[in-house]
Amino acid sequence: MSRKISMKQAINEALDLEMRRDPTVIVMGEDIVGGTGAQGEDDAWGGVLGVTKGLYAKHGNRLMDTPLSESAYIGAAVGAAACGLRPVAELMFLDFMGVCFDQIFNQAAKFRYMFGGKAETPVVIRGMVGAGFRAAAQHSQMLTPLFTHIPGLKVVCPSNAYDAKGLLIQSIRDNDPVIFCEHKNLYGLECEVPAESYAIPFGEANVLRDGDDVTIVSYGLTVHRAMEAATALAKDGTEAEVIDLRTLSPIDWDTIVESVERTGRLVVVDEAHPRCNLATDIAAFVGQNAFGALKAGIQMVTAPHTPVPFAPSLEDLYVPSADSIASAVKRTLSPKGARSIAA
Amino acid sequence: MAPVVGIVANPVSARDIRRVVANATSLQIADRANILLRVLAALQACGVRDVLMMPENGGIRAHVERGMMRARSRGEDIYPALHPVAMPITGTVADTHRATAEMRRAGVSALVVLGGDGTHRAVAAECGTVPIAGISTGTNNAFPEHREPTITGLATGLAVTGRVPPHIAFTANKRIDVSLINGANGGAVTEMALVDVALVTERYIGARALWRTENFRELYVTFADPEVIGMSAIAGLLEPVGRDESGGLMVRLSPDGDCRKAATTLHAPIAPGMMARVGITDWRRMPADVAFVPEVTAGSIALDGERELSFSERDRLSLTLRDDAFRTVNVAAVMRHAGQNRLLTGTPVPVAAF
Amino acid sequence: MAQNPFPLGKDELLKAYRTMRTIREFEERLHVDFAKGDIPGFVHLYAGEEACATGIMMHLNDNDRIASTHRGHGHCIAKGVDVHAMMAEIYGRSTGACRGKGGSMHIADLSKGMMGANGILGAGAPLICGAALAAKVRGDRGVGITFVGDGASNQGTFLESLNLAAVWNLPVVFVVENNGYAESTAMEWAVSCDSYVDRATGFGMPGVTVDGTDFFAVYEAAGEIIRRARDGGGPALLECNMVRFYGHFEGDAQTYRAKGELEAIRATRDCLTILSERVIEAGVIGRDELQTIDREVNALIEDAVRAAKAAPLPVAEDLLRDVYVSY
Amino acid sequence: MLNERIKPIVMPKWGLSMSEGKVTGWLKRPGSTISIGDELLEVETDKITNVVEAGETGVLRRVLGEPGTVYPVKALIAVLAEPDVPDDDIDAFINAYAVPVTEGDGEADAGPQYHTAETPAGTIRYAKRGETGPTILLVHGFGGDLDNWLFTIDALAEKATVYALDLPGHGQSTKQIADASLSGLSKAVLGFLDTVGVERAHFVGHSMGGAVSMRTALDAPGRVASLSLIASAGLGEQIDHGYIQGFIGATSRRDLKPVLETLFADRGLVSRQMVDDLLKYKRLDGVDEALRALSASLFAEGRQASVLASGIADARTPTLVVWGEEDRVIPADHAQALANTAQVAVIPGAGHMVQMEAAGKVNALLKDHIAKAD
Repeated sequence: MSRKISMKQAINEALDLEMRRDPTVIVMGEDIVGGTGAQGEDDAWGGVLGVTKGLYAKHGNRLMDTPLSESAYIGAAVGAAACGLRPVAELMFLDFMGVCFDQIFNQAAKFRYMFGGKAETPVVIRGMVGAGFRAAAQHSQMLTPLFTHIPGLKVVCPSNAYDAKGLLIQSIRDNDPVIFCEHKNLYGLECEVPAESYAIPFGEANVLRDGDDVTIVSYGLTVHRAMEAATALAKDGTEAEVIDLRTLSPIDWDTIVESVERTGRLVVVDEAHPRCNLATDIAAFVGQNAFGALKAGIQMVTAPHTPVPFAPSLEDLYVPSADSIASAVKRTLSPKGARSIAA
Repeated sequence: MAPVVGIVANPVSARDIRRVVANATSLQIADRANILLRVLAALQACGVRDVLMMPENGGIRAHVERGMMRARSRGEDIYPALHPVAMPITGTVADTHRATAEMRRAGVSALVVLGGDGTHRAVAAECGTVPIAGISTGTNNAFPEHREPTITGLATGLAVTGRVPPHIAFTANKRIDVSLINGANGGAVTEMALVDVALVTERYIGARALWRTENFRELYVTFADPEVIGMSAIAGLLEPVGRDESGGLMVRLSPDGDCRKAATTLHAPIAPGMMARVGITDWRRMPADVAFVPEVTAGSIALDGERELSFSERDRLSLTLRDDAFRTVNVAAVMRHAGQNRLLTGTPVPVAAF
Repeated sequence: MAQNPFPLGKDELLKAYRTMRTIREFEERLHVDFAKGDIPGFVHLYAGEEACATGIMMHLNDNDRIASTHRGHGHCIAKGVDVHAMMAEIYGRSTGACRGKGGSMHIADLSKGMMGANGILGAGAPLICGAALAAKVRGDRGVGITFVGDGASNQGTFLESLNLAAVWNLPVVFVVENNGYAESTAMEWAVSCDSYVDRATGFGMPGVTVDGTDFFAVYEAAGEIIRRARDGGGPALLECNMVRFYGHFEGDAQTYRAKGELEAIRATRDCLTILSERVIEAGVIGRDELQTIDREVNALIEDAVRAAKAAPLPVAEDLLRDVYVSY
Repeated sequence: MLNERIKPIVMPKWGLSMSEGKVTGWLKRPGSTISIGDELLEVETDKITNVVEAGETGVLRRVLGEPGTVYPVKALIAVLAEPDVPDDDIDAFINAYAVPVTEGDGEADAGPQYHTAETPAGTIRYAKRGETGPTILLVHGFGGDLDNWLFTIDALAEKATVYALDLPGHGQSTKQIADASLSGLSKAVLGFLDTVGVERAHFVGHSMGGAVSMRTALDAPGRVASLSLIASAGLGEQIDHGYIQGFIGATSRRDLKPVLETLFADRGLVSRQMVDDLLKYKRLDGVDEALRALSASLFAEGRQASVLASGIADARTPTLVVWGEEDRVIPADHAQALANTAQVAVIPGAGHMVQMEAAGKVNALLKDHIAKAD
């Protein structure tokens, strides 16, 4: 049965289904149950934004509140994964990885290689990313490029409830460490989601819209901005192909390159800061592997090289907008844009 | 010349396995330092201006010096000068022996000891006639009395400054001398215990602390106080013997800890938080200056709760209790005397000499 | 032969001695071969500390997990990792325990419950909390032991792990191998509370200090602590005071040590000497029996070095292998 | 009265979830004379692109649907009328035309159109359309679901009660297949009919669903009023093994799209949405196992395991056989297996999904066959 649920519900459902299917799946994090040891209700919070609400009632102690000690419990999740469990650790805001990055990139990511292929670390670290929540500089970042830089990590960033459920289930079943990035401004977005379990394989981008004039590649929240831009552009007769990467590591190079080979134009949209991000990565890859197909210079639309500001008037300028994406598309279509490739 | 007091504070007491097997206390280093500061303040208040201290690198001295520095920076003059004994630090019991001997040679009037039975035993081995003021920071703590250290410091200060006459201030203590002559090479080892000597049949030293009773065969105690913790409690619960009486008690336990073979079964608190059922074969008084040869022919010897020596069938072991072996500050008597004579009022009543 | 007064049978005593001797021989050999330039990278030697790893590991089975440190050879050997595979790994050979991809600081054998030496100080502590959590979830009575030096005991992640283990009541034993030096910096200076038992107490768990050069002291205390953890009694900390015969790493001139310090600890605190004299004196094991073991261990190490030197190096394809299970 | 001579052409409703469609191009010019079955225009939905065929005759007097524009279902997109109907009347008709509100609101009426039945084989999803006339059961093929009858179900429901189900392992029915043989599937279908209280039905089976229908006709002849076999399995050994393997193995759009193109004569009919929907189905837990079990049982080593043609020829069940001439999955000449006992129609320009590609023709054949058999 398929019905409309939000991305938040979809994530909850994925955790529920996988915990039912596999007794080695455990879920831990700060306040993911909420109220542990306090006098009030059990399951008081279910996560700061209620993503895990209700799972404690179904799975009891397999949901574990942790002390506010990211280094310890993320490390414990990694250690437990290396010992046969499939832990899903919630790192509330992925900005917090600053205090536990060692456990992610020096431990989890390296075990398999460093131990000569003899280790598996099926841990999922999920948490919120992205701006637009008026949460300012330390709770709003899109730090995905830091993760994609690390060999051994898989990085996932869904843009909708259907993908979130299938990708989280795949993340849990996957035998490698996965960083699962949830854009907090997408939690409420609803779409059709089957009630059953399903897994979406990694490395398969989703083509949300076909078009022959320009390829727009993005992930997470900005996928929706890209779709808005594409709809607006269609009114002027420009048909944009919109690609939602879904997983950033592995990344679906083939779909990107095939599309660019057809459209000859590429706009990459990334909510991360402009240096060494997914946009630059994809632009470089296309430049190296599909240069001949390009009819215009590649355009990148990213957040600025600033921390995320607090004031709503500034934060609204921070995240790439549909207008900025449409403008970028227009630049690739302008004679000047076309000349830039020849120069 | 103002009297000088020596301080031996053991940073590694109360660290043994009994914290795991019996929830025993572990007094933190910072607390030990605070105890010392309280003692120092009391000594200063009594007119003691110089204190010698055993050097250690377990952190006590650093904390104490920090506390004294903070007081000075606030303009307070509440502590005597603290002088570490110049000696290398090994981090072992040898430090206590060495420091005690150095302080005795330096002519200290009393030794304040922070530690458990083991630390006190090490000090008693070297202190000669210098009286000991014991403060319990260890686990077994049968020997040092439990008391707020400020009071101990105060009593020590009053005693060493001569404001309480020596016959009231100091009291005599017993000990058991252990003599072990090696059957192979004729070498002799002499050791001592302040409270108890326990003979067990296992012959390894291991984690030192004694908390199992199944291999426990013989117990010799200088006093048998039913109020104290440790192996000596066994004796105390069979036949109390006071610290000030002559002689001690000897107890034989049933082989293999089998209570069915025993004449008596006893429940005793053999370690903090640890009640054990032990089978008792028999017990008898242990008069002073009579050498006892144990029935156990091979095993190890726990002195004041810690396994220290092992012996075999070839070795010759004997135990002798000594009355009047060393002196301690009688805190209770000193404080009673101070009260009766209003020593701490503005116009003290003249000391009454008996 | 005299009655055995020890808490281990003769075979177990011989095994303990063999383990300690193997570690010593392994490290002494590395010391020599490293100086010759035969070994790439850098190595941290466990020589002098053998009683600690051995006294603890004698209580463990393959189902129990350990997380080691940069100074991990001793832990590996005591946990049963194959000496040939270790030596080959240190020589960077494809026959190594990690196929030459890890080296001295990352030797692991998960099948033996050895979760890896670790180049990141203190990192093993949270990992072992996870291993212990896995054991607890499975209910298989497994325990997790993490080793940390006095230096890395100041890492926040170690302290967080003490708290987590206590809060979750995990079957974890935190072993602080206190050899007095954080690299070159004295423990007395660098550890503010001065006592690991105090640290443990601060996190609501018991702490015990033993003489880490005395195999029997470590063995007995570890036995109690591990049994307690196995039975659900929760975590505890074991501080082993011990000595490091070599520098922080090979090539360390150890100018921070006092004059005569090394000579003194080698003369008075050599755990192998202490153990062998104890068992010989008790009449349980003859000196000749130990010498036989010495010869066998010598041959084993010799063979491991020979085999490692003869083993193939990893090839170009290996560079890209085993980053992921699937990608 | 004049209005009765004015025949509106409206945006069709294909399938239960369709709420709007885009006119992609007109195949007839204004002024053309139109016969029944003539291809008028192409409409693209998010699921499929297809041709709208004329259901009436007349002259194409007005073309209102602009190419590239999306219209709600039932929106007026053209007007047919005889030449003698005055232009003013037609304009008046157009001005007065209002899109029926309830019909056009896809969400409101799509919901109840799907039902589930708890059957001995597990939960079965089905759709039921129409209330009168004979009972018809639509049985889809391997990897399909009841939406394969997108262009069929409403057409047949005009004069019949039509059930379409998702077989076990398919669509939104249970993914557990207890018995992956034709008999097993046949039992599941009969169990479904028992549950919904249908004793006897006209079976319309596509591909593997045709073989299931034949099996049912042989095992429980009393319950099968007639057989309509569309590109059916079970009439010969050949089958495109590459298609079966490709369908099972594909996990991405890139892999699946060319496989699905095998199903149609016109590859352009495979929309992105069709591929996405099938991928979503294939990702569900249990589907891969179900498809592999069916494939191993029915199409092992690239041959059909069961050929039921002679049995059906011997049975007296009225049978229609329909095939797309360009079927690349099961060859159209399999139709000839029943040439002597059944009505056989091979439709040019259509592939394996002939009921979608030539919906008008197939629907007419089905209506005719069922009416005769009933």
